[in-house]
Amino acid sequence: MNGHTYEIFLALGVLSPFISFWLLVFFGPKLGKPWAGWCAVILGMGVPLAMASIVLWGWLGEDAASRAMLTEHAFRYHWANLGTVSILVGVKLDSLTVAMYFMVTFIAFWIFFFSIGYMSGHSDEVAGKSKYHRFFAYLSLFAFSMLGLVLSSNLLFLFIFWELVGLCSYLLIGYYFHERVPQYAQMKAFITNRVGDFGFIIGLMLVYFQLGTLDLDDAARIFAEQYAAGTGIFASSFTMFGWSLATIMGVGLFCGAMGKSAQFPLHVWLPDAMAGPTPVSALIHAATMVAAGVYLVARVFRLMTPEALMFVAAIGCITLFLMALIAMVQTDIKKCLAYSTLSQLGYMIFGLGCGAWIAALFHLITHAFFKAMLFLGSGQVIEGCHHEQDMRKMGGLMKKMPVTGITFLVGVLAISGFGIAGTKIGLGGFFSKDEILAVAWVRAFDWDDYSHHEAGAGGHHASVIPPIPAAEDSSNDVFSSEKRIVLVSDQPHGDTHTTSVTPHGLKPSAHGGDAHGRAGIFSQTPTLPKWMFYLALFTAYVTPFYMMRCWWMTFMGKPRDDHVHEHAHESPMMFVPLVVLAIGTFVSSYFLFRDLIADAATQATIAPLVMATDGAIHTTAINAAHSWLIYGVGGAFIVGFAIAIVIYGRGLGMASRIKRIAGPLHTLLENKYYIDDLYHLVWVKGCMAVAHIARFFDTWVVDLIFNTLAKLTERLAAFSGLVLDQHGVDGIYNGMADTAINVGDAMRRSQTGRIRNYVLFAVGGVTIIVVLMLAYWGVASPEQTVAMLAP
Amino acid sequence: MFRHRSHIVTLAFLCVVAIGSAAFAGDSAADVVDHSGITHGAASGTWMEVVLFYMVAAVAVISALGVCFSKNIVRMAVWLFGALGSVALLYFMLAANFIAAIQLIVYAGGTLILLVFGVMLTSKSPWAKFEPRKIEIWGAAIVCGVLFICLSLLLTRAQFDTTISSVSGSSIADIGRALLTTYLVPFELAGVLLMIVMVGAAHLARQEK
Amino acid sequence: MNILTLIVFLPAIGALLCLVAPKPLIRSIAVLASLVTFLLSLTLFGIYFGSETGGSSTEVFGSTYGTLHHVTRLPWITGESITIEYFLGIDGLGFPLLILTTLVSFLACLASWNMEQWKINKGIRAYFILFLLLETGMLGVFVSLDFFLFYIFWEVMLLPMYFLIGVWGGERREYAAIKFFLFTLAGSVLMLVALIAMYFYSGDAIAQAGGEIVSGYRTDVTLTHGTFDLIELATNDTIQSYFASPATQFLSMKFAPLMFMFLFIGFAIKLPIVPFHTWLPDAHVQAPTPVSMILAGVLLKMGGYGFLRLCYPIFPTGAEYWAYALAVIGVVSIIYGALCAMAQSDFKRLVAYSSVSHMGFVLLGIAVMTEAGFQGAMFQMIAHGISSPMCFFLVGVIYDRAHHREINRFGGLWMTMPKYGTMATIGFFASLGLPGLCGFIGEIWVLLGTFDAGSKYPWAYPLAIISAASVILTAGYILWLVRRVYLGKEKEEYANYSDVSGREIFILVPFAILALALGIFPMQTVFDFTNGTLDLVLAHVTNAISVTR
Amino acid sequence: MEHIGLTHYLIVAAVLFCCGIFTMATKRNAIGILIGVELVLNSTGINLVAFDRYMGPGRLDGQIVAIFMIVLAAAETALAVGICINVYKNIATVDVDMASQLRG
Repeated sequence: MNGHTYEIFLALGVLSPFISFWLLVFFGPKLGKPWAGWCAVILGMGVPLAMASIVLWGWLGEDAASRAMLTEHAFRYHWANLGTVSILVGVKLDSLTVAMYFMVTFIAFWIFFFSIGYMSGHSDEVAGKSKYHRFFAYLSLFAFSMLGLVLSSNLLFLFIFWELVGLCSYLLIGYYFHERVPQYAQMKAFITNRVGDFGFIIGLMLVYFQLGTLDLDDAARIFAEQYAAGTGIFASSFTMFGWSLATIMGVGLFCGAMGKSAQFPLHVWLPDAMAGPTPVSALIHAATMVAAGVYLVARVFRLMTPEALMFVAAIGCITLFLMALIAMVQTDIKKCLAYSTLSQLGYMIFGLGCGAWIAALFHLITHAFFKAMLFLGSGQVIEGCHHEQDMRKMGGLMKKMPVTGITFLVGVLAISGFGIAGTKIGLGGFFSKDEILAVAWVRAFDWDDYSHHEAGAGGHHASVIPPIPAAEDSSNDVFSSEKRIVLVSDQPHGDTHTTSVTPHGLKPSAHGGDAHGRAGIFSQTPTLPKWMFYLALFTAYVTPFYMMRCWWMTFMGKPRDDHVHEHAHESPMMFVPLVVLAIGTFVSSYFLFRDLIADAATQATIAPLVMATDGAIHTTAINAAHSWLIYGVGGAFIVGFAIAIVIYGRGLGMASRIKRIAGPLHTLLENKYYIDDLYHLVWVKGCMAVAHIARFFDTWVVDLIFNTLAKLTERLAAFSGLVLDQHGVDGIYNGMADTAINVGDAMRRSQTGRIRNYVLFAVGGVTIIVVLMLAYWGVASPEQTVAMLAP
Repeated sequence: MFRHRSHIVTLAFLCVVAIGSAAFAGDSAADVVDHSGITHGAASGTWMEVVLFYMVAAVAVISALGVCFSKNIVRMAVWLFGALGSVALLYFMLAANFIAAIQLIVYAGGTLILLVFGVMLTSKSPWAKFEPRKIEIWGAAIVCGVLFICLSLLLTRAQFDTTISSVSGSSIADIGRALLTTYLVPFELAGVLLMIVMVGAAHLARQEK
Repeated sequence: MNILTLIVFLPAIGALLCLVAPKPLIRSIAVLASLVTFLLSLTLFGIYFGSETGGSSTEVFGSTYGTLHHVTRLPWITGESITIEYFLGIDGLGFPLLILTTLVSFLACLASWNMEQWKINKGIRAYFILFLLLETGMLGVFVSLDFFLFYIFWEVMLLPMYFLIGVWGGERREYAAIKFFLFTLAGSVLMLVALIAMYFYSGDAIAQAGGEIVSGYRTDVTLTHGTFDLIELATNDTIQSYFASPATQFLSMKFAPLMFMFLFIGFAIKLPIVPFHTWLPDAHVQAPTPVSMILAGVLLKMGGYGFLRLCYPIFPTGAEYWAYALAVIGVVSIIYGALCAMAQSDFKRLVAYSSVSHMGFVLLGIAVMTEAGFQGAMFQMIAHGISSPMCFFLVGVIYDRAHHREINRFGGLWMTMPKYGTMATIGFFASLGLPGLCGFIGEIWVLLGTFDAGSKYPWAYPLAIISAASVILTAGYILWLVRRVYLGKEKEEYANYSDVSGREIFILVPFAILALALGIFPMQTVFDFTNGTLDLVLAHVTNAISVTR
Repeated sequence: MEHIGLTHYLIVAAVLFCCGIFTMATKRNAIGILIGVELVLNSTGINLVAFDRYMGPGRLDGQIVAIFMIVLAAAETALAVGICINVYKNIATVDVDMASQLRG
């Protein structure tokens, strides 16, 4: 394939669900059940999947040079002018896009398929009325937005689709909008995301203003140039919280990711979002949309400074740890999965923060497969158990739902990092998560030596790269070295003078740097605080525990609720996707995706300030770390499983005893550290209070001022018109007459007809006379008094 | 002003004082009568006289105030009795024994009884009260207060050309003589007046047919 | 006959027809008149695509400010030292607003169709006559380029509005109408002062320059005395330098900042911005639905148009002088309006306060004087001209059925009226600024433009960030509104309400389509028609400022 | 110790007078008003006798007038009480405010 074929196929894949959306909006009710669903499956996701497959097939056939060529010459549409900056829209065509695109379409297709089964019962009813077509219309819109997000070559468009997936999430969480919980959950989701978007917009503003473009590649190029020349964003001396402007830009963009990927402290919406239908939880809130935040960080990796990445790592680390702990105490099967999703997203973000670009995105992909499967499994369970979500009422479902139980177990194994150290046998997390940990270890413990060694080596950059055989030393690493060496030259217009791996944190020729520039870069990427590594490592032991707990409580043991147990069944329409995704989990762990991502890393992590650490994973240090860690972490799942089975193997008795012992801790976890309550108190209540103050101010101050002015004017008019004229001029004449009457009236009033009043008047008169006498004479002198009294 | 038990105790105390002082006054009056031609009393005042005056004056003033501020008509009458009695004592101290006697007989003995009868005959309940308006009370208080202050000022600053007669002119014989000579016409007129009043009162009070 | 004249006075002719037409025909005549006006105004697109200019950007917009199309110039009142012209013309400033006016008027006229069902249905004849006169007034404002004529149209528009609110309004209509009238009139008075002052001072400028100068943009014309020509006042160097000179004083204050402020207050009241906004909620709440649509859709835009046509080109130094204050007021309007909206329980009041918030973006965008800011402000005006009439009509639809506007009493309307619910979602999400719908572009353009201004005004950074926070507040109040009104359980009270009728759909759909179109293709729908002139205005302004410096 | 002089008696009389006036002015009970009148008359009596004592040596004018005063007071009281009783018969109260049939 050549020319713009790839882009056209990809764009068609985006357009198709959009058409499906409008079809369902207008003709959905006519199509009815289940044809509206099939419309969405075929047009909404089938076509994109087909396109994705074609593109993937073609892309795998391209060699590195032609891939670079295609990326370079991708078509750009002139959408609008933002001030003087042209906004060009197009397809960001690289291996990451292709991989993500395929992953999204593949998973979404099977979830759409699953949805038909899920919605065939009464799940499509909103307050008793079927809203079947609406559900699939939203799904189609989501497919459109999500694929658009993946394809966008422009930050502004990324943001637009970003908001659209948020809207779809909003609409789908609130699908059962007649109930209160989804209503609040959908609002919470949207508004929390908006908080993140606030940061995103600030990041956008900085990108636009400082880099003068919103195109991802251009922005990265200009960023590198500005760094080299010390101009633009690097010329600013502005700092906030000790961050430079460039760091703020990165952190701002990351804030958007924090909202979408539900990172602490904006994680609160995701567990609540489980109020939506289960396929939605699987598609949006586990596999695709929440991963968009990770995808964003991966895309803007080149705009991140070491400080910004450190912030990213810290947030990811906090999230993965805190959320895993909460997951341990959840009893709602979907909530438990939601918290595990949060924790895994934390791993991805943490990985990116550490510089484990490839590992993080690889984890994104594997996680998408097994988490979607887990959610669909839970959907199967919930649907089978008559919408019972409490795991305490389940148990012993293995016999009734064997396919679900087994696929669920596959998911549990994958997320727990099941694998046999020293062999290539393993599942999902065994490869991806452990790789993140390996990178983190190097960053935390081995970094100084490593970077100094690199810096000290000097010379031409090619020479500092450890020879390939060094990578092969770690032959017990699951990835054979050939698989890893998929990286092409980082030279922009690559004459492929080297096929070896280069550290992708730099691009010497781009800014005329050499070993010195490189040394500067390495020294700027600081050592990772050790607590981060320990937290991540500890969580690797927690994960298997809560996942096994979840599985065991649901499928093993004795049935705890007969009613639920009797109803349990599974339908083929729903377990086919489960099986497919289980196979997908296997396949994604081994084939295809990691290569693609590693390929993409060449271009996507060329950053002037940081390097994707795992771009250099072939170096001895990391390989050694990985091979060493594999024994430590590789066994984690055994420990976790063992504890879970010991505790839950015989019902819930032991669990409740532990709960009693760890009372306050349990309460804290059960209440999610009271963060939700705190937010409600501070933000929701606070905001409403301010709003009411504003309203009060508006009514009683602003409006009052104008009304008072009006009143005053009115009074002034009344004064001049009534008082001055009628009462003043006219009043003189009327006044004379009135006075006469009033005086008479007043006189009359004194004639009360009561004797005692008359007495008082008389005496009062006398008193007045006496007073007057005294006043006239002063206090009478003796002589005068005598004279007065003399006969 | 005086209410309930404290009020009655006060009243009893005042009565005792009044009677006691009346006894002293009686003595001094007797003195005057006995040693006619020699003036005792105020002019030749002993400390006893001063003390006596203040006691009697106090009784008079307190009784008058009691009349003012009593809400109840019966109590007013009782206070009035105190006032009349103490005035009678003052008459004694002024060496006007006859007047004092008449005061006691006619006022305290007759008029007051008449008033009490009036009270008894005209009220369903002797404790009935009719409240005046506030403004009337304040008006009256102000007028009376101002009047009293002015009068006091006038009286304390006035220099009266007082000459105490060395001869007692207040014997009953003298009075009788004066009434039947110098004041004969008023005396007769008073008699006529009394008769008219008697007839009128009888007419007014007779039973309606 | 000049097409602009025709467009402006066609509604007035319709009003005349209504005066004599038999009663059953009145409505049809009014709708027809506004429809024909709308269609006629569409022919103006010929400027951009037709053979007249060939359509290239420079040819359409010219290379300097003052390139006009469809110009009509007739001496109207002439005397010894006075020339008032009947001067109409159109450029990138007036054009989009003209189209918006004719469109919104037509749809609002259609929204008046069910007038018999209103509680107050007196005087159908008077209503439509006043309505059409109002349209004439509004159109006149956007096309007249002689200040005197502008002022007359400005006042002409005022009176029908007063009656439309005062006669056909809600319970407190008299209060609202008089408030509207007095506020606007207070602004007009200042504008009148500026009008007279500008005329005499331009005369002084010419006298100082020797009594005869060549016109700023018409080579074959000389000026001998003061002028009302808005383009002349902006482009004539003699007049401009005289106006900008610090030595030129009025009431012993610098002329340019003072005149700028006079005009600004006049327009700001109309926009409206805090603290001159309080007439708006009252007027909206009391006005009947179609009048609210006009009010929100067109009248508010006159303020923004006034800034761009009068304040900035004629007094660039004044703009520089006040920039900070204006931007702060803009930001205050944004945040304050949003907060006030959040606390409202009256449906219409909420939408009215959201207008205050949205119009704050217009002021902010203009105040910072960057390309993106100007473009965003203009786009925001158009976008708000589409989303807010739609929102008001949505309120009107439910008000016609429920006869109350208490937000808390509604609920589950999406269940009851699915089509209405869908339309409402589009309308309110457009208002929220959801990407893909029209509200987003204006806001993000203004925000980015404000941030862009940071290089010349350091205060622009914090302002941009504060106003960016409004995205959260906006989402808060709109979503809360949507939740309370449209989501939730179906209520007994409203269970038997009919869904939107064909007529209502016909009104809502154009708005919805435009909201989408503007959001997806901002360039083809708005920017292509306005940016040329806006950039010229900005170039003129910045040039004048740098010269003065 | 000071002498007890004319002024002392006059002040006592002034107190009684003022109290009498106050009583007359504030009581709505007809008998109460009468009592006030009695107080006023008594204060007059004190004045008469005191002046007689201190300023008219050898003359009895003051005392004689005092006798007439007492007579008048007795007569007035008798008559007034009679009237009161009659009023009471007619309007069943001695509240003077109620006796307003003659009011124009």
